[in-house]
Amino acid sequence: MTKTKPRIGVFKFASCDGCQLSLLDLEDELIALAGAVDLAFFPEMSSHMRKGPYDIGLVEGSVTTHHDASRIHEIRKQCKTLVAIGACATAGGIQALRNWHDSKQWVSHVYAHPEYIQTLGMSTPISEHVPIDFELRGCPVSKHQLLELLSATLAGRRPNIPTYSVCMECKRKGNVCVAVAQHVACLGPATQAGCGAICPSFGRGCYGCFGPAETPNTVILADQLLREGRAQQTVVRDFRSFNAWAWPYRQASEKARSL
Amino acid sequence: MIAAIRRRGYEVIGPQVKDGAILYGPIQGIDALPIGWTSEQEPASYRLKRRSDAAMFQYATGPNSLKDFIHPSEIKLLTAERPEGAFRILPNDAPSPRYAFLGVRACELAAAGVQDRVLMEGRYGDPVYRARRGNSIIIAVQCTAPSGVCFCTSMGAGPRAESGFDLALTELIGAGAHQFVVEVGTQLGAELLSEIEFSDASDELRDQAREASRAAEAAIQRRLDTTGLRELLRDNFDHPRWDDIAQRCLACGNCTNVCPTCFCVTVEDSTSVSGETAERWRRWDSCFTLAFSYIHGGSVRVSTKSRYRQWLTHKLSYWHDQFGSSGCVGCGRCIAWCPAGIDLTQEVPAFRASNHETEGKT
Amino acid sequence: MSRVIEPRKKNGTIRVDYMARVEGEGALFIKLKNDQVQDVKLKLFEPPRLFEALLRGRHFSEAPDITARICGICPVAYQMTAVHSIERALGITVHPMVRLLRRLLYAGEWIESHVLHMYMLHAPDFMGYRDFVELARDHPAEAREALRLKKLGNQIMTLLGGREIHPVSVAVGGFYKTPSKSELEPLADELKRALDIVFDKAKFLAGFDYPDFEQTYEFVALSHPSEYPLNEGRLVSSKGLNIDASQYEDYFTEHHVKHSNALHSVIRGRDCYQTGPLARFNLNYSKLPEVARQAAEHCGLRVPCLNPFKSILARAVEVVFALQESLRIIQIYEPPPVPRVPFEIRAAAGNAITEAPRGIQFNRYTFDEQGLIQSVKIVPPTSQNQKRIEEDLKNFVPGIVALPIEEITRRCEQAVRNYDPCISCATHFLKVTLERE
Amino acid sequence: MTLSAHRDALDPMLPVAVRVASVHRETYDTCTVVTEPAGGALPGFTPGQFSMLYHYGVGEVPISISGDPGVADRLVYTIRAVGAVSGALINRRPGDLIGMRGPFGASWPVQEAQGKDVLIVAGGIGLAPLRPVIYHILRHRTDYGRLILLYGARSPRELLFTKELKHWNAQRDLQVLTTVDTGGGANWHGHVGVVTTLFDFLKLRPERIVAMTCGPEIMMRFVVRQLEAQHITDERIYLSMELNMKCAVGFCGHCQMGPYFLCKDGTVFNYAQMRRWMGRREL
Ligand SMILES: Cc1cc2nc3c(=O)[nH]c(=O)nc-3n(C[C@H](O)[C@H](O)[C@H](O)COP(=O)(O)OP(=O)(O)OC[C@H]3O[C@@H](n4cnc5c(N)ncnc54)[C@H](O)[C@@H]3O)c2cc1C
Ligand code: SF4
Ligand code: SF4
Ligand code: SF4
Repeated sequence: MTKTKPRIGVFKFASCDGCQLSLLDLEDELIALAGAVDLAFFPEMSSHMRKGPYDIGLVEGSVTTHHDASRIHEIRKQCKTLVAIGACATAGGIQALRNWHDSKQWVSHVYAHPEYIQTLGMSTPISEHVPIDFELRGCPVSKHQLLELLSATLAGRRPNIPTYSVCMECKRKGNVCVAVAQHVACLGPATQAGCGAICPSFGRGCYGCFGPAETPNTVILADQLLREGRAQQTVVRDFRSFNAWAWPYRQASEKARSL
Repeated sequence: MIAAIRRRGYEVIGPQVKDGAILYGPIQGIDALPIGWTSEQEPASYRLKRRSDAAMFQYATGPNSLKDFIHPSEIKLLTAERPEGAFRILPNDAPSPRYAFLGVRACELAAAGVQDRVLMEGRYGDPVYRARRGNSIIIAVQCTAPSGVCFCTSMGAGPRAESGFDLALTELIGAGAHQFVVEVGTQLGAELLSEIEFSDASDELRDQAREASRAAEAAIQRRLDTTGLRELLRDNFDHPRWDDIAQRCLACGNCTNVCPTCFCVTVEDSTSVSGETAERWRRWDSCFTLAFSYIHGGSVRVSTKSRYRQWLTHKLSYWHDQFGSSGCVGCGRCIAWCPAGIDLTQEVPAFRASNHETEGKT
Repeated sequence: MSRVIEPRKKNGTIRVDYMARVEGEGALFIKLKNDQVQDVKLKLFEPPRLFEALLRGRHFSEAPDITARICGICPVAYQMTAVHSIERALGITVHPMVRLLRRLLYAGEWIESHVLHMYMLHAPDFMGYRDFVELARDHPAEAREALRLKKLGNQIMTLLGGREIHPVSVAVGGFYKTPSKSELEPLADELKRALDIVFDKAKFLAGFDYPDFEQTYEFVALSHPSEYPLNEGRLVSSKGLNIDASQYEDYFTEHHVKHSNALHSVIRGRDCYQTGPLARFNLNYSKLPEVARQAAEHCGLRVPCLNPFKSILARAVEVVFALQESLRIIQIYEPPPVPRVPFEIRAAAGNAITEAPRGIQFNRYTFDEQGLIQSVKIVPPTSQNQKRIEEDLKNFVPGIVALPIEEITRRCEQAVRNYDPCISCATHFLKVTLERE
Repeated sequence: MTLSAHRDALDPMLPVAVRVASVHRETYDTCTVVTEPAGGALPGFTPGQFSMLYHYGVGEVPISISGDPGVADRLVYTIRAVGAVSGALINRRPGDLIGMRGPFGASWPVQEAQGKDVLIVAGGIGLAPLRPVIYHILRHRTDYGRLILLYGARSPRELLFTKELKHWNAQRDLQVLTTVDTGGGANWHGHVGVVTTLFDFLKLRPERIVAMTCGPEIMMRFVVRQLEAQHITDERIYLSMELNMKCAVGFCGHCQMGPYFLCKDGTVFNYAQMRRWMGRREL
């Protein structure tokens, strides 16, 4: 059975490039991957950029400009399966903090000539613009999950990408819970697994870079943190980082703020 | 003693201080033990504390248990290869580790007994569990320092271990004397003991050991009334308390992971990029995950309420139907390690206080 | 995406609308008149993410995590510069072992980032490939070794920081957790192996055909009395600059130009300058360990090297340095008593410069008595090199103007890549537009 | 039980390879896959048991055995493609290998039903696990009284085993009534309505009936109601339940329904066992 190799396109929006770099960080699998798929459009790696359509589109980054807001529609048309990779693409990224502010003022804070800068007032996830087929979470995505998604797609199986909490992975790893044993704030119970519970393994609380876990319990967690005596503004900031604009995190930060 | 066990080709798993807790892990020698340490435990809180003496075993159980070793959190079950079209299944026949557990408490032995019934004594046996369990040596230490979350006395699981060990020690620290009273449980235990220096314990020492256990028993304040518990939870399926708990429960799955009797797993099949090899892994699962009850079209237990209810009712009620005992040994781990501090010994009485039987309603 | 080439003899425009093999989004625009370059613009249109603004009101302890997200290729550079600025503000001195571990983490990033650029982004230019996959097909053994070397850099970062991109361990005052000696030791064998084969690799790179192109540069780099610079040192230049980080803003200034979302940085009263591997190599040659100097010799790289195309060789030398430094650290490491030193929070301001793989990065932080950030300034290397890249092109194009336009375009891109421009950092991808009038 | 003692010693999580002998399309999304041994013999089974079928690299799912228990060395499965694994399985071709564990689970009450009238009520793919009962009774026809099959599907194009249904119906001692939930369309001249509406056409002798039902849970609940209305006792009503299953041997915990593990205590239960549990939301 000879199959034609699926064509993959990698597209960038407002981002740090870290998520697509994860592909190049697959040192052990990169050559096999390039054998199994056709990396038809991946400018960060190749100047051989070919036109669509693509079987799988991996989109990194959030939408922050008018041009990008229309470009994502073009990309959607070109891709059979569209996967949003990373917190920027799935939730708007850290740059979505502007969504609570007047971004004009922010631009002028960074640039001497704000009039040269074209940007929208909001940083929004890909799914707010076009329908997406799958989300890979994380800031950055886990390269193992990225590989799992591609391998599963090639084999026609469901990827093993769980949506439960970081706690599940943390416990499997045999970590000692940092929230209980060190009384540090940890977003693990409300954050989706996938990273391998890195932060608790390093003795610190999870800061939520994989975004909300399957059944939102962020408000309960925010309440819990406040009950433990964490300052209100700190709890607001806890939920306002790389996935700040993801709805359950937003709910939690707004609830904490409104108290 | 540790050396004697290691000579026999066992890996010694004993208590040690790591990352702010006393937990089981491989140890090379006696100085790895939590000498002079104990813990203070409350709902959602575990704190290491210094003691004024050089006690080795004066602490209550930590976050992990024998389960972490005999029912491992992740294990590869098989590898499949596909050389041209056909495929071959290769079992994972990595040799099973031989563990010697040191410091095991009565509640942990009871918990291992519960897991034995699930994974070994039914119609099918889990070969992974069977091999690891069968291969292990157990050196229990009678619990003389229960914590604030312990309620083994209510569950008939402690604090004193009467069987299930090869050797059992009671640590006695008196003025100037640091002694261990040893009970022999098996022939293997007797052989191990013969390889070290010991002398017959005086009646007085024996009394002291028994007294230490009695004191531990008295120190355990937490209670869970088990009368009619099986029916109570089963028949209060629609009790409003479940909704109340759901307002506090994070559904994170910590309680199931730390519980020494929780055994649920999931099975994940995966493939390499080239598709030439495939693997099957088994991982601890939890009734708190959505995927746990997924059938085509959606999950059965969507609400947090239904998932907490499944957990508690399984533990305290269905378990009796399934395995002839409670699924809880009163170790208190789920209380201490729940980040939200949900405490089953506080929840259960609420069901008793207002019994809303659902019996008959369908 | 589109590469629009409008060949008109003598006059015209070269446009590379979307430059590949660079990190981020940029374009290149070159306007020619009678074979003379009229205008060169390196446009960085990566959408701005406004980090300096979003950091205001955050606690300084969050700065290492947040600023890492400016760039997925050199997150450690941001983390390091941020913690150094904050520690300088608060007068925190870290444990010497923590200092070493930070050097190790940074060395890991240098290895990863340099190998990525040398083999995956830049070497294809020299060898006439469109990408690393093509290179790997013809040179499988080289490719395998490159990947293995890159992986080693990533392993160092993962070991110290949990993952290669946006590591999680860096904290003000030290680390959230420091490794045990036995955790680091397994890296030593792989490092030794890498050092054993690295001369061969250097030869492979030295064998490339380098354009004959030299420029007079003002090289700017950190300089430390006893070490090849990573985290610390005074800022020096080949034209006599010698300042502390705190004086940076007195000497350097940034212009916001219309065609770019990045700010152009220049030395006040002078002009553009070059920072990065070539600058460091030229200014700090004597601090290189013996093995790195031998590697330089092996590939014929001598001080001063004024050919920007040879920056790939300077990177190779720096990889050797980073490998050797990593090995040295692993061998002398003993875990510090606590992973991070305690400190008191107060209102303060501080700044620091560290050497990112692509060159110096400057940060200035001010925060209030609760530690909430009031203002931040971040000057990443690519924006500092941006003007210099344009200058290089202005001078490079006349020498190749007789070539077919596709070839001019290709070479211009190659010249831009000499700087390994990280556009995500500079804020922002590359289009080459060459216009002839 | 078809599981010999020595199986215990084997790893119950390890599939054996079996060969696809043939694949027959039943409906647009359902196929019957016949498997044969690929070295060694296939185990026997009793009606109602299921296997865990593994597709290389895609995964493993529980599938009931739908073939004739009287035929040795063939295990037959009728699979509806709803997702990745089921979809991959029906695309296998003769000669391909698939992995199999089992058979597992309890049997329909074919012993208890001897001498009684058997009423089978099936919905959709639920007919697959019940087909072995029909085969068994037809093979041992004189051991049983009347045999009635009520079968419903959502639409005519979803009816399984249509040729066999006709063939069975042609037999004097087997009553087959078929219905579709909706529409029907031009080519459908049969009954329209949910399967329970077929009860109107029946005259049952309640004391002689053993009922077996399989289909969506909601359907089974209505069937039970009908049967109760006809005074058929809980102990004579059998149903087959379905929940997520990862191991089929009682280790994974996923298939728990109240006090039961569907995989080892069922999946066939009588209604006396299920009465308390069926219909509890989010049980
Ligand atoms: C005892 C039993 C017998 C069955 N017999 C048949 C049969 O004869 N014919 C038939 O077509 N179907 C049968 N099913 C249903 C069949 O198992 C599911 O349709 C199948 O698991 C769907 O898997 P998938 O990967 O194709 O779909 P997905 O929706 O992608 O499912 C993903 C995973 O969830 C689990 N899962 C999903 N749905 C179910 C389900 N209904 N039951 C158990 N696990 C599920 C599986 O592990 C599956 O791999 C039976 C189920 C059970 C429990
Ligand atoms: S999600 Fe994080 S790692 Fe990925 S591109 Fe955005 S900022 Fe970078
Ligand atoms: S623990 Fe949390 S913050 Fe840390 S890497 Fe994992 S998901 Fe991200
Ligand atoms: S339910 Fe809680 S107290 Fe009971 S055994 Fe499990 S962890 Fe221990």
